[in-house]
Order: sequence, then structure tokens, then C-alpha cells
Amino acid sequence: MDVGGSGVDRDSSLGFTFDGTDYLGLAGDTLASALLANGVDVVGASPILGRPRGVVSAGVEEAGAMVEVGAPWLDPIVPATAVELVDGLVAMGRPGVGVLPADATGAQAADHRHLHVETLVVGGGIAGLRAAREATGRVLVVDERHHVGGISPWSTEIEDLTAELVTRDETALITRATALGVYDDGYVVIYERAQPVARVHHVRAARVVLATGAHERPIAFADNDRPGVMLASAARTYVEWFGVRPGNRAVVFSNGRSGLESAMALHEAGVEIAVVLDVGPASQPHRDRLREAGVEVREGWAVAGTEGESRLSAVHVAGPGGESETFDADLLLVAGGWNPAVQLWRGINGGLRYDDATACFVPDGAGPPWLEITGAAAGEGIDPVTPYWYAPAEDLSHHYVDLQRDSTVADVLAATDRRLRSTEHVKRETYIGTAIDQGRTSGVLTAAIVNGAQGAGPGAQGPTNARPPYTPVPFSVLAGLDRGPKLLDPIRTTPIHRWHQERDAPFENVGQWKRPWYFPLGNEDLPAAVHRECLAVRNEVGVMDASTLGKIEIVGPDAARFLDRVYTDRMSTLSVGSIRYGLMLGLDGMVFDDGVVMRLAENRFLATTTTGGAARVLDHMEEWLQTEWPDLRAHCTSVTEQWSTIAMNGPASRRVLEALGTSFPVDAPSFPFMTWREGEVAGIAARVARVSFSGELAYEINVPGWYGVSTWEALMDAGAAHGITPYGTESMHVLRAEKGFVIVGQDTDGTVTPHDLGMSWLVRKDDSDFIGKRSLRRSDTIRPDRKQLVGLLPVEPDQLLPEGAQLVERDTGVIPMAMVGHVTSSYASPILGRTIALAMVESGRARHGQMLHAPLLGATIAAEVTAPIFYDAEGARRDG
Amino acid sequence: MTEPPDRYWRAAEPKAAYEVVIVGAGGHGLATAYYLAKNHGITDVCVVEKGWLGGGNMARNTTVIRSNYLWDESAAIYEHSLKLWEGLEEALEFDMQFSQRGVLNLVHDLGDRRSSMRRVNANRLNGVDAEWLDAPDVKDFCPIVNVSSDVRYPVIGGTLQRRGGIARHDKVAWGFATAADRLGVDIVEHAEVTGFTREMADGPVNGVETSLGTIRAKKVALVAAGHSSVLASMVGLRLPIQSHPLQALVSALYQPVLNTVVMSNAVHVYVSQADKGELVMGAGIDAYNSYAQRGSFHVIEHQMAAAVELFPMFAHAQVLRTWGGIVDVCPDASPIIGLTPIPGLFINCGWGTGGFKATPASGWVFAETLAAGEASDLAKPYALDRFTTGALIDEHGAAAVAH
Amino acid sequence: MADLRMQSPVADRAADVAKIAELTGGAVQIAEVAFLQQIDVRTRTPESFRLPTDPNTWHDVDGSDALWLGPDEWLLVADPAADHGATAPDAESVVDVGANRAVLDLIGPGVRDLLSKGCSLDLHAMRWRDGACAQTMLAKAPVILQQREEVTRVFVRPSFADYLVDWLLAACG
Amino acid sequence: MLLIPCPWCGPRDETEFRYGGQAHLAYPADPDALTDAEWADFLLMRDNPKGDWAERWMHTAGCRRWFNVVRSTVDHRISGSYPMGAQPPPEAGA
Repeated sequence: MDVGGSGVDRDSSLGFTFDGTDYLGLAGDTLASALLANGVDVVGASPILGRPRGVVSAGVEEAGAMVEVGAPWLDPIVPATAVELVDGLVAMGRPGVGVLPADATGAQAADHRHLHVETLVVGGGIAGLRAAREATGRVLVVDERHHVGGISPWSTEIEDLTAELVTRDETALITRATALGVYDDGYVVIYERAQPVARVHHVRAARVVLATGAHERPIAFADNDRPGVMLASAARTYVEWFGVRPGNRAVVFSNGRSGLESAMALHEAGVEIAVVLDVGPASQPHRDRLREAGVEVREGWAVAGTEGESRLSAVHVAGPGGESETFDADLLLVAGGWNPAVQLWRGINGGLRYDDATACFVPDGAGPPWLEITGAAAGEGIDPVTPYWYAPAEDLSHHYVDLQRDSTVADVLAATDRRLRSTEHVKRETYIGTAIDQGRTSGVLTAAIVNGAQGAGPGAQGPTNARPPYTPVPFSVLAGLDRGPKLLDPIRTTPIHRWHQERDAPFENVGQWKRPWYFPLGNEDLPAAVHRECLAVRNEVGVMDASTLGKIEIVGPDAARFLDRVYTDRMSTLSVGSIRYGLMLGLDGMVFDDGVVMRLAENRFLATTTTGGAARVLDHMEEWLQTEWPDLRAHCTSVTEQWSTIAMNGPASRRVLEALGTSFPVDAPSFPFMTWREGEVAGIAARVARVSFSGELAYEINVPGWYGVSTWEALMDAGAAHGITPYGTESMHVLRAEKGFVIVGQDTDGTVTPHDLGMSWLVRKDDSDFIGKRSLRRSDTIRPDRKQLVGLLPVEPDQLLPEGAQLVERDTGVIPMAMVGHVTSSYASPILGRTIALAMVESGRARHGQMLHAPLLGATIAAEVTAPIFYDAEGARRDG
Repeated sequence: MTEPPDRYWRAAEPKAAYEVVIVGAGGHGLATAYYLAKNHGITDVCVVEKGWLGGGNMARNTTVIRSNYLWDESAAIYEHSLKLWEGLEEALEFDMQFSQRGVLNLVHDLGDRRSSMRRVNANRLNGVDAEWLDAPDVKDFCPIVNVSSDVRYPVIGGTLQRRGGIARHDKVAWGFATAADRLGVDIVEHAEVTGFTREMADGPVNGVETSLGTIRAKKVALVAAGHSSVLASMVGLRLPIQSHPLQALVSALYQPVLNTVVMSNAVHVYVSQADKGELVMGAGIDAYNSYAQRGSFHVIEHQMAAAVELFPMFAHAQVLRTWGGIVDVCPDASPIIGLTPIPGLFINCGWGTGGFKATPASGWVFAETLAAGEASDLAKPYALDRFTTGALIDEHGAAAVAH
Repeated sequence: MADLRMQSPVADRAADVAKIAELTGGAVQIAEVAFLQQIDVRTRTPESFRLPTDPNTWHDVDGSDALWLGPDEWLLVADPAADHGATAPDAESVVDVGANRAVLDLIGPGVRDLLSKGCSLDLHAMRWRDGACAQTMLAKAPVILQQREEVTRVFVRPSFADYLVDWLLAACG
Repeated sequence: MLLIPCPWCGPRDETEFRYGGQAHLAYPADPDALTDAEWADFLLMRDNPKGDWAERWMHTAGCRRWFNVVRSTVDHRISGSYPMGAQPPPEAGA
């Protein structure tokens, strides 16, 4: 960094293009300083009125010079003062409104990181560097600019502080890094504009020091938006830091000392000062220095207006006695006082108070214990000023308050005339403060005008609240790596997944899981494949990868007692080696999940859950164990992925299992339905269960995950002779629907009780309690006319009721039409050669035999209400 | 577009007593006041507001308007609301930038499609316009949506309510306030309710204590979204409500790219583009209870990731401003409207994330309820006692869409 | 029937995992550790088996790594071959979870920085050193981290293994 | 991003936890003995104070223990955390 008082390196020039013209700038420039150096005074136009706009500031408070950056990175809309010049930069002026590219190409990539420090200092100006030097442990200093030192002229103190800090092991200093927001418990999100990959630092700091400085604010007068009108301190920054003279002949308008200092600095930098208009408190030494330097200072004089084609050419001034005069000038420097940068402070609910001496809002009271604010941001060392908000005039309609919204003093007064009294209301009426700078230069001024209009003191109402982020941040940067088909959200797969992929099975998203939907042969579509798969299961044998089913081991002396409270039926009476189907209710009595429970040993059970419900059920069990029944000695352990689960269904499944080889007999008498066996299958330790979700003879083979794929392949070989057919979730749904087995989450929706499902037989009647039992007695849950599960047979056996179709008794054609239920599941059943459906229907069980109608676009489908079972009602097939 | 009125509402001095005092000058409270005066000739009404008018959730929501709810009770009140919206600017002679640009709900998986179909069919039979769109139709209707299959949760279709849309939230509050004011309603800002007065210890409520003194009333109406529980607890009334942060954000200004309102529950995005050009987006509810009007930043990051996935061009857009509101959430995500166990005290709360679109109807039925002293037909299902009977109107349980 | 082969969760991503060394210029090297014996133990008397009782720590117990998972839960990890590895204390609950988690060993000067891109724990050398373990999140995958001298061991559910490998590739790319 | 002090694992980011709402609500000894109104009160009615209150969190991504936290709903400041079954520590003002 050039420490010669200038932040640019005169020996390294950079080429850039603005609005199609090539220019040269210097390393260390911002686009704004480079444009000024090249004499580009009109950068863009104003958003609504299209008035010319130039650079008015040297930082993020910029409200004038808005540009689009097209290369080397893309940024649809950004202030020129916040763009660091790089070689090859391409930019164009924009009227505050960006144009989004057609797609994500070239969007800013970003890397997120978690950082832990003892002290985070936001702001690398003198105050921040001082705070960092005092801090111990891990210290991080961030500054939004591409250099430290803030807006103060380069000094040996900054140099020394920087030199000291960079040598400390545990201290890091990151520039181009903006603290977007300060959040609870010392959590600060920082956006580092690194190229080509930006960084987002998620900092957790034991202590946060805000040293965010202050922004100079303008004074409103006629045509104060003209290019060439600039904040005085900004002009000073341009000459001192960037070595650029933003004009040749300047009028300075100041209500405090700092404007006079800026005037002096510009004078010394060779800018001719036509006159200094001083409406501030008497600061004789400053005036004397200026006068000694031959600069005219007029006390009590103010700017009345400006002139110029597009850029400023003359300034009209008015004296205390009403005198008026005009000065030729191409630069008008305005110093209207300072606003501490309290945005981050307010964001975490820090308070403010109005300070009369400096006519600004400063932090008040304490924020969170870990938060401090220091330097100018805390109101320290801010120049006393004489409040001067806008130049009095008949016509205030060209006194601009918010350059980004083309809104004027007249607009604010019009709003208050219409009786809007709150600055929040005025903001919403005029849009002041809603642009990219979020009112940094317009907020306090607006509040002052509103307060004045109501005859209230300047502190009566403060400016509206700026919100995080401190400066805008691209969506793509916040998204970070969490983008695209693989990383937006995890894809969970089973050990057998690759096999399914190799068979080109389309997959269904079930929560985060990918489950094979069906296994097409050749160019089969879904119906064709499902037809074939279902018939294979009914007539021969099929296998499905059921590894995604949730599995929880419940172990401990009180495991049985615990399960009795969790399920609606009794598990403590289950004998070792046996299996029982169970329903789980929420405390509200509604069906929450279902599955089977195996008793593995006296004190050891294995419960299965739905694929989507696994985590929810484990949480549910642990919540009750830990929060309500800590006395119960039972423990839940997820073993979902310990086991690969292969469901083999179909009359030939026993022969396939025998062909595969088991260390235990698998015939029906020695291995009955709803029991499990442990032993060797194909030479490896396995647990096999006689459970069936298709109604066919079925064996559910569980092997350790790492044997999943080889066991599956062995099954395919062993079953080849029987035409063993892999099937997916769609066929599984059809097969279970033919048997009227519900799927929790499809046939139920969180408003369904076991009685509604016709599963009262699963709800024990004794007076022992289980979760949700009491809710089943509420007056609404015992209504006889609740929706109940039924079967539906469309009158036309080839008509398929859409899932989600609503049912009515008569299609009167009159809207609204009373609905009595809806279709939850609907399929063409290959084995029955007709369509079937399950539905929830008011008083459904009393309607068997009745006809209901589904009014659809263009057609109405009639269907007969039946019991929710369509195939093998007597259950003759389950033993093969 | 009508010009802004030459006068908004007065800053009224509260009288000692009114027929009705409404606590909360948000959209619902102001609409209630307006319809009390307009529909029932009750103009002896005072609306007291702790802060600035319309400064709570009214100023913080994402202004989505639709009526495509699943359950009959919901469809009835939200469709009534939409019909009122359709004539509101005329009725109030006030430009609210109401725009029926359609609300498109994206569908990403088979379960999602099933429940969406169920909703579309129910909507049609309830007289609520609703359409199912296949993925290509989604693309036609909203070209910037990414319907490619090469994303984590591909768009397989969507449901569309063409009559849905947006309005300018502040102007809605101001419109009701100005119209109510014109009809004689007193609106008192910066008057915080600190308690309620009662005839005797456990007697009927007959007024409110405020930072500006006591104001008597025959009927007191609580319409203080975000703080319903706090106010109710002042009279020992417990509500099945939890208050959570709900965050939202706007982007910088961009030339128009989004012609409708797009919502996706599966990936937690809802977005529209305001006339000024900023993208207005809502995030998910923060998990914890809070009155701080701010949430956790990871909720925003998660939403940006989803937004970029659905709208690739948004990758370049910049977050300009984020903020949070306080939503009162009921166990069934449906509101509470009507009488309370305490005579003289009426309540309208618990709208959760759905309050803005309901503003006109909420005011309409609550005014009806206040005027008659008993729940109006549309309000009946939303009585407090449904939590006892179990007759919940479970919009999230039954896979309805949020917001 | 011929013995069925065992397939470890990350086996067919071996090439990708190896690529990470290239991408990081050797700063991070990752290898899968397959088929470890893993046992989940619940007991109220950890001292009876000399299990670690300090949260987020592990130590060796008779040749097994004993990881603290919670106030009454431990994970015992042993080499596939170790015959004593599977032994468990007299406990209320002992569950075999050998196939329930995949295991990756990370080593190299870039490991902490890489992990910090997805893990919110303070992995600074002063706070995270040999003997530490923790259950936490790595990107969007639940993991157990264990520091074994220079090696950072990551336990992850097999179903998340693909995702985690993809994330690691992106994070170091 | 709250920093939640798990009584076992120490402070961790909010994203490792699941929220459990109001703490210290005991499951009724005999639910069957309750009227519908009493049951509804237990089931659905909750405190929702503006200020400090005791709430439940579960360290889902960590030790999977449920525990209680005293936190302000006004500024999110956490003044204490303690295991299930314990009472709020004196320094936690709930």
C-alpha cells in the first residue's frame, strides 16, 4: 500500500471500459475515483426523472453514481464508489435499476467458512485498529474497503498499527470484507469480495467491536443533485487518498469545522476555492487558516441553487441579509454534518439518542453484553455543527433528499401535509431510504424535515431503520455450495442404489431418499412396467429394496412397558420371535406413523417406521423417554442403516429363499406368518421376517448394510428360474392398495384417527394409557360422521379416479357443491383387471354399496363405495 | 390508479368512552373499524395503536393474496376476502396497487401433487378458481422458473389461482384507516394498551388502560397480531398461540422479470416482484418463540439457495434488506375469531402467516361479530372452543400451502 | 453358495476420494476405513468399563476406541479383525451398529480449514486436539468427528456418504 | 443463529437443535380423568410471554438429549440451561 498519503499506485495503471469507452486508472482506484480522474462527471441517470447523476461520495453511502459491472465479474447494480478498479473492468451507468441476466451463468461463486474468535472488530479505521491492538486472543479485523485506514488521511499511526497487527499470529486483517449483519450471541456474517470465489465468514465472536465510522451528510438546496455537487469529505478523500482532483474550482458549503478542513485540504491540493460559505458554529482558527491562505470565507452565507448543462457550472449563493450572488464553479462541496454508521448497532436492537451539539443520532444505552461500539460510530470526535437541513425557498421541488428515489423536500412536506406524521409513513409514501444506500444520506434529513413540519425538535423522531445486510449481497453468495442437484439438499441412497441405477430405474424422492419408482424393461412406460411388476409378485415372485424403512432398536428392562405406551396395541404380550403391526398416534390422537415391532429378546425390540417417518419417530420416542418417563430404563438406537432390507413377495418366494440357502427351515408350519428367524442366508448372518405388504407369501430379508448389494444379486440369481422381478415403490403401492393396506401420509393427512381407518381392533380397550388415547374421546373425534376409509370401484372398470379427486353424493353442477370425501389412493389393478381406489368419506362405513361421484374437469366419474379391500379378502395367499 | 387522497387519517384525541375500542391499528383492526362503520353504522369506534399505524405485520408481510385453501371453512373466508379485494379500491376510493397477477404453487413430488390435486378439486367445488399445470405449462406461465429435471427437487407441475396476486401493504392499511376516519372512527397512534378495565374483579371488560389514560368501551376487540397472547394474559385469558419470527426480504431493483407470485413449499420460497422492481420474498418461520422482530440468518441463506435453484437468474440478484415480523401461530394454523369467555372482550388473532390476504374478510366478519355480539357464520368455525372439541381446521396438517 | 462379498459404503467413490489429495495439492488426504466394528452402548455405570465421562472425548479401552456420545451413550469402535473389539460392558443396551456408519480418515494441513467450511465447531488447534470427539453437522450431514493424533476421523451414515463425498469435492475444489 | 448451551456438549449453533416449546409441562397423571377442556388445556394451551421463559431444546445433531433453557423472547438472551427434571438455576430469571 502506498503510504505517501495516497492509496493508489501511480506505477501500475489499469485499463477499464465505461459506457463503451476505454480509460486508464490506477491500482488502488475505485471505479468512481478512476472516472473522476478521467473527467467523467456524468455517470448515469436518476431512476425516475432521468436527471444526470455523478459521484457524490467516496463510499457505500453513494446515492448518485450507480453502475452495472459486466466484467470480470457480473453485478447488475452497484455504486461506482464500491467497485474496486481491476484491469479489464467493464461497467456502464445504470439508473438505479438493474437488468438480471437470463440465467445463472457467471454468478458470483462463494465459499462459506465458520470462524471462531475472541474479538471481532468491524471497521479498519483508526478506531478499529486501536481496538484491535488492545484485544487479546484470536482477533479478526474486517473492513469493507480494499484498504485499512478508513476515510482518514493516511498517517503514521495507521501505518504503525497495521504493521503491528499483521505481525501478530492470532490476528487476521481482512479487507474487502463487509459485516452484513450482527446477530445473536456474537454471530456476525461477513461477505469478503474475493475473486474469483468470494467468501462468507460465519464468525462466532466472544466480543464484537463496532468501529464502523460515520458518513457525512448533504444539505438540500435547489438542484443539489447536479454532477459536481459532492460531499466535502468525499472530495477530500479523492484528493488525499486517490490523488484525484474532482474539479478545478470549488464552492464549499459547510455547517461545521470539517467542511472548512476539507476546503483547506482541497486548496492545498491545488483546487481553487472560489468561496467558503460557513453557516456553522464559530470556528475562528479554521476560518483564519483559510483566509491566511487567501481563501474567501463568508459567514452566514448559504447555497441557494446551482446551474449547469449537465455538470455544475455555477453556484447561486445567498447572504444573511438576503443578498444573492453567483460563483462560477465546477465543484460544490457540501458538509452538512455527520451520521454515525449505527446500522449494525441498531440491527441488534441498540438504542439511539439525538445529540444536539453534533445534530446527529448516536448510540444510546447498552447493547448485548458482548457488543461494543467505538470511535465515530459511537459519536466520539464528531464535529459540532449548526443544524442546517435545507436552504429555504419558495419552490422546494428541486431540493433532492434521496437521489436514488428522485424525492425532494417538497415530496416530504407534501406527505406531512397529507397528515402523515411518522417518518416510517413518510418513507413509505416517498420511498425515501428504500434504495441501495438505505437512506444513509437521506434518512436523518428526512426525519429533520418531518420533525420540523410538525414543530417538533430535531430529535423527536429518528431516521427509519436500515436493515441487514449492511450492503447488498448476491443470492448466489449466500447460497454458497448449497446449489445444484447434488448439494442443495443431501441425496440419501441405499447400499443397493447402484444396482437400481444400472437398471435405469427412475427414482422417486421420498424425503431425502431416492427410491426406485419402477424398473422399466426396454421402452416400457410406468403403467406397463407396473403392470408387469405387480403380476410377477402375484403370480411368481418380486423383490423390492426396502432398506429405507426406519428401524429402531428399543432395548432395556422397561422396553416392553415403554412400547405399550407408544403404540395403540400391546407390545408387552408379544412373544420373542414374533412380530406385531403397530399404530403410533400423536398426542392429538391422530395417526402419526405405523410399522411392525419384532421382539428380539425379552428386553430387546426392533420397530420399523415409514421411510419418511424414521427420524420423526425416533425423536418422538426419545422425547417421551427423556421428558416424561425418565424412570423407564429403555434406550432407542437407530439401526436404519445397519440393515439392508429386501422384501421378497410372491408365491415362489419360499422356493427362491430355499434356493438361496438358509440355516433354518422356511416352510409355513416352522416359520409362520408374523414371526422372524435369525440364521444364515446364503452363508451370512441375517434376520428374516414373515411380514407382507402385498398379501402374498413374503420374506423380508435383513442383512448388514455392507452385504446388501451382494445379497440382492444372490437373490436375483437364485430367483432367475422363477422369473424373479425387481419392483419399485409404485408397484408396492398398487399391491398394498389391492389389500387395502393404508400408507400413513398418503391415505392419512394428520387429521385421521385409527377408528377413521377402521383399525379400532388395533386400539386396546383396557384402561392403560398410551400416547394420544385421551384425544380419541374428544367430542369431535367421536363424531359418527367423520371421514372414514373406504374402497371405491369406478362404475367403468377402466376409469381411473385421480388421486385427490373430491367426492359428492350427486353432481348437481351447482357451485358450491357439498363434498363428502376425497380419493387418497387410486390405481389400475393388474390382477383384478380394473381400477380401484381408497378414499376418506364421511360416514364411509355406512355407505358401502352407495354410489359417489367425482366431478372433474370435463367428466364426472361414478364409483361404488366398498370395503377397503379388493383382493384375497380371506387372506388365503399369505402362506403361499 | 387513483391519486393519493389530499388527507389521510386524523390524529384523533381519544374520548373518555366509545361503543367499541379496537386494540391494534394493523390491517385487520382498521378493516374491522371500517366495516363496523360502513356495514353496521357503528361509528363510535376508537382504534388504539401502540406504535405507528400499520407498523406491525402489515408493514412486514410479503403481500400475497389468494383464496385457494383446502378446507371449506378456510375457502369460505378467504374467498370472501378475495371477492372483497376485487372491489376494494373502488369501495375505499383508494389506490392499493392491487394486482391479480396470479399465484402459482409449484409441486415437486408425488405426495405434493396428490395433496395439490385434492386442493384444486376442493377449490373448484367451492367456487374458488384453481388450475393444475403440468411442468411445461408452468414454464409457459412463468418462463423464468427452472423446470429442468436436473435439480434436486424437480418441478413436476403446479397449481395456479389466476385471481390471486398482490397489493401494496402500507396502502391497504392507509386505505382502511382513511376511509374509517372519514366515517368518524377515531384512530389513536402511540397509545399502548397496558391493561383492561372490568366492571368487577371477574366481570365483563368495559375498557382499556392505555399510556394516554383509560378509555371505556361497551365492547373491546383485540386485533393485535404478534402480541395477542401478551394482551390476553392481562385479563388472564390463555390462548393456544405461540409467537414466532417470520423473516422476509427484498432485493435491489431490477427490470421486470417475474410476472406472477410463485410459491414452493417443498423448497421454501415465495416470491413476487413489486412495481418498483424489487423481488419480495418470504422465508420460513423461525423455530423458536420470539417478539424480537428478527430471526436467524441461516433461514435466509437456506431460502436463497432454494430461490437460485428455482430461478437461476436470481443468482445475480442482490439481497437489499431483510427483516422479521412476529406471527401468532395456532396449533392448526388457522385463526381465532369471535367471543372470549370474558363478556365484552372479543378476539381476532392467530392468523399465522396468512393474515394479509384475509385483511378485508377478517375485518368484515369481525365487525359482524362485534355488531351482533355473536359469531357471524363465516367466523363460527374459528371459535376458541374448537381446541376443546378437537374440531380443528388443520391447514398445515392437511398439506395446505403456507402463506 | 459362494460367500457373499462385503461392499463398503464409499468403495465405488474411491477414485473421487483420492482426487481430493490432488485438488488440495496434498493438503488433505482422505481414505475410507471399511468394516470397523462399532457398538452402541448405554449404561449408567460407565466407570465399570472405564468409559470416558468427559463430554466430547474418547480414549482407548482394551484396544477399542470408546467415544463419548452422550451422558449415557458411548460408541465402541474396533478394527474388523480385533476379536475383543466387540466386547461390551454390562450395560442396559448394547446394539451392533457396525454397518450403520461409514468411516473416513482425513489427514493433512488443510483438514481443519476444509472442515470449517461445513462444520460450526471451533476446530482451532487449541480447542480441538487428539482425544476430542463430537457429534455435529458437516454441511448437511450428521457426523461424528474424532481426532486420533493427526487424523480426523469422520463417521457418517452410509446413505449420506455419496453426498458427503460430493460436498468434500466441491468444498476443496 | 442462536448459540445454545447444551448442558452436556457445551454451546453449539442453533442448527444442531430441535425446538420443543414451553418447558415444565407435566403429562397428566391420569388423562382419562380430565374433562375435554382440561385435556385441551394441557394439549394446546401454552404460555407465550414477552420476556424470559423456560423452553425445551433437543440436541438432535449432538448428544440427542432434551434439556431446558431460560431465554428471553425479547432479545433472545439465554440466562441458563439445565437438564430435564431439574429446576431453573437461580441465576436464570424465569
